[in-house]
Amino acid sequence: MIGTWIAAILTLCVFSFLYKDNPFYRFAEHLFVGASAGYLLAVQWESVLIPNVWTPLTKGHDLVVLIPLALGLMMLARIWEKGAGIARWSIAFYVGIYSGVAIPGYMQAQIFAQLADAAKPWPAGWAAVSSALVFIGFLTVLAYFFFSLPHRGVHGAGARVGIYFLMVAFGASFGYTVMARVSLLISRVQFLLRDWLHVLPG
Amino acid sequence: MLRSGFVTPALDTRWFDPARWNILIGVILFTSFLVINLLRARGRKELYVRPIAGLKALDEAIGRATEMGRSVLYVPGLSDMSEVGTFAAITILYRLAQRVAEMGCDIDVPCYDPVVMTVLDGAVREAYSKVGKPDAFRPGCVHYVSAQQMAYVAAVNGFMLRERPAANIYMGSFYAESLLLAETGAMTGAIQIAGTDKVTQLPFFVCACDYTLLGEELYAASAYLGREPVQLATIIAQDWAKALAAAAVVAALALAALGHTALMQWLGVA
Amino acid sequence: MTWVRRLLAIDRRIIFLLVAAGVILPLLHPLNLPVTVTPRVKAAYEAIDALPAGSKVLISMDFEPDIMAELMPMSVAVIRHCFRKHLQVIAMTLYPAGTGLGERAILQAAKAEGAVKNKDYTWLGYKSGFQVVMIGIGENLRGIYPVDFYGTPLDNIPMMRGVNSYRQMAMVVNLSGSSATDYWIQFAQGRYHAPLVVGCTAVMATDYYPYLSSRQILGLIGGMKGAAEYEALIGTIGDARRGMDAQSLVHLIVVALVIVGNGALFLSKRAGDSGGAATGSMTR
Amino acid sequence: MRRGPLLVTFLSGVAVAALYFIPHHKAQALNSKLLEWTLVVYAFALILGSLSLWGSHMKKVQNRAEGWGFSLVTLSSLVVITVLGIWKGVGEGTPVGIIYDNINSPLASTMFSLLAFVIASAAFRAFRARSVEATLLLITAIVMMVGRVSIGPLISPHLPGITEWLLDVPNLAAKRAIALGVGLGAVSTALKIILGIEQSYLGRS
Repeated sequence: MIGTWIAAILTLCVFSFLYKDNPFYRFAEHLFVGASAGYLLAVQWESVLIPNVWTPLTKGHDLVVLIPLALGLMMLARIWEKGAGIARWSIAFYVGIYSGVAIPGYMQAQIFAQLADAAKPWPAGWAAVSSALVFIGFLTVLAYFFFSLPHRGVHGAGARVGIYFLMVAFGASFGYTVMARVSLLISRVQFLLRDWLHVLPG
Repeated sequence: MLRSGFVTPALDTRWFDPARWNILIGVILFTSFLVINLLRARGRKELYVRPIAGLKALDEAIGRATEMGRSVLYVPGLSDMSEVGTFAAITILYRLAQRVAEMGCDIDVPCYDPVVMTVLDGAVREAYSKVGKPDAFRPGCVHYVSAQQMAYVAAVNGFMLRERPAANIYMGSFYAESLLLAETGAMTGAIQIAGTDKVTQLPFFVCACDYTLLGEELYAASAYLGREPVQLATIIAQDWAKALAAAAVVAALALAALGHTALMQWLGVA
Repeated sequence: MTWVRRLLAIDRRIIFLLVAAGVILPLLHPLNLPVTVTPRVKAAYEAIDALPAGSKVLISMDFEPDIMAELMPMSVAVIRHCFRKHLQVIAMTLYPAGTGLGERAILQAAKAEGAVKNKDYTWLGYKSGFQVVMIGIGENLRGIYPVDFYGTPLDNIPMMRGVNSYRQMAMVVNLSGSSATDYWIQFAQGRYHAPLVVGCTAVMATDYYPYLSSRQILGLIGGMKGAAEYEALIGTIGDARRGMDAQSLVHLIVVALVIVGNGALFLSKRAGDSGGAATGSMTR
Repeated sequence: MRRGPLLVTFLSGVAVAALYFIPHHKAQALNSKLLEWTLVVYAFALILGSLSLWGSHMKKVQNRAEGWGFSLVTLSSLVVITVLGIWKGVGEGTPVGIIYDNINSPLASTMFSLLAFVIASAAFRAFRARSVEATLLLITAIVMMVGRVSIGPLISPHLPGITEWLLDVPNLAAKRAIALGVGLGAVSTALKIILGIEQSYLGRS
């Protein structure tokens, strides 16, 4: 019960932000920053530092773990002014790994998967009109994104049509999203009315 | 009909996955485009790239902040290094911070990811010393806020309403919180410029911000701001790749219409 | 024309009050409007419905409390459907904050369908690492999850015997509100070719249409409306369907506001006022 | 002082990119091992971040800067939950688990629910027929909003079909072109970093 009261009061503190910035919102904000930072530290301790570093080192005597441990400590060295030079090595490793993951990853999921789908044969009949429109939209929006060509002449016209496709796409996405946002508010109101004030059925 | 299961040898000992030929060729092609354009850029002073409204507005925004004696807020996105949009946010801030240092106005960079915080702190220090003002750098202007999405947004929204920065700049990977940040910023009357590679968030930035960099424009931004021919060369390489991609789709469709579906298969195997 | 100019710049707080009323009133007095099932949700339902009894289904509930509104009723509906089909659910999450939610969804579904822990479902809980976990499950599940959430080694769980990668799973269902879905497509489906059904927030759904048309995913449940449709498909009245009435009202309020705004703009233009200088991106 | 780290970025980047193409089980084991190492580096970076958070709020308290009372709230909740979480764990039923369900979780979902309010005010402000593009955006959004709720089919049976078409055709076309551009931009950025053309991430101490 106390938990529900605490949650309900914090919920109202956050809603007060809609009226204007006030001490209640400011309290909820600072509590949230501290609590989430603490929670994430504890989660990292329990799900990374212990299973991936402490246990293999002490129980498994797995010396390979010293490498990530060293990289981690080098990152931590940044606390001291002169430590930044040392931390640069683990940043270089971290950035290198994820750049390496990104190149084939984006090439497959963002580029080739989309190209393969764009190159699919068009179905017969009326659906072909839609496929043709998708094809035209695809090329004209691409035309808009060319950097080394000015938006003039045929290319300019193509880019203009591309902007229209973009606007329709954004309008569709925006309109489609209203529902998702409203559902978040619905569940908060359900919490206040059902779990806290008990005025809702079920 | 759902396939009952997929048989791969218990321990795979192949040194190359033939199904990934097209990805490998794609990477090799793109790298060659990049290298060719880098060599072409060596001698040339100026390379033409079309103007992007949002990037011109960045200078206005910093100028306005300096006149009003208020700070610039830079939000580097809510993701870690596994999203390349975060790399773009880093490279953009490095060049933006040089302008801020020249103009002498203040900048605040609340960070979501702790690794990004350490990187950005170093990048902003580098920017300040590059324009010859290392002591103007305010330690703590780049600071970690929270790696929890909504705790981060709560803190940044509170900051916007209290400190009232003159310009809010959102660059990088954003998720559902984009509109909450941008609409709060709009309430304070700040000039707002956003850029994200996350397609789902573009509609909200377009509606709530004054200028928005769409998808790929985020990646082009750092080259635009730096104006170095070497950087602009990578954008031209991207244009070449886009032209090739469009041509490949047109060719695959044309060939498929004539009955040869080889190119289409080749694109699809992954 | 002062009332027109005042209309153009309504105080935000009046709009906020209208939205609040639009949500609270229908919850207190439900309207029970009909739910139409769309093809993508039906495809997801049929992909799961076609699985023979006893098949293993990996369900990854990668969402945190801030988006549980859409994904919690969706998770409960999908898991109840699996239990009804006597499928064995292996559940996990890639988010630390999703641990409590995932467990609550399973317990709620298990109570409703009479499913038993370790026989009908296994709750693996949270493991950090995103791609690392997905690749790990493809190579060696026990390397990532040596024990389940409650500390029981997988080998002691009857339904987990012999299950050590996607190869022993008939279906992967990813319910997520973030880029986790992209990685599930890239790794579980792309690299290990596991059949994949996706449930996500309404805002993300539009971006996964290309993956549905390229058959990278077999079905797509989008947002609370998708959850309401799934509830209708398995014949239950959950939070999703109760919420749909409030959705209809708020959507109409927003549409009315937009129409009023444009009406005022039209009148003020006719009265010669420029309606504010157009600066910046396309909508200004 | 930069040559070494640049080499590390190059080697680790090329290694992981190459491992994508090598299905050999030893290669894949190395690949997941490298990714696992980044988890450890992230954990230490989080410690560093939390110390910087602690430092900035502690300074505010010591100088009695404006709003230092609120900083005390952040400092105390940070310490209490970190210590309790490490000592007793964070799962369901642990003290931190209970705190999470009654503080972090409601705060997060309530912050999120604010989006329902701001999406209405943003729609009211942005959907103005000022130009051709803005009008297209406005009309599509209204059709989509009306078409997707239970009222939609009552207004016209074709409306849900139209909303589906809007998502299947113009939205798909534009999103596909943007995704392709983002893919190329991302690969280009990653390549620039691995090849050392872009070095801003190494910064200066």
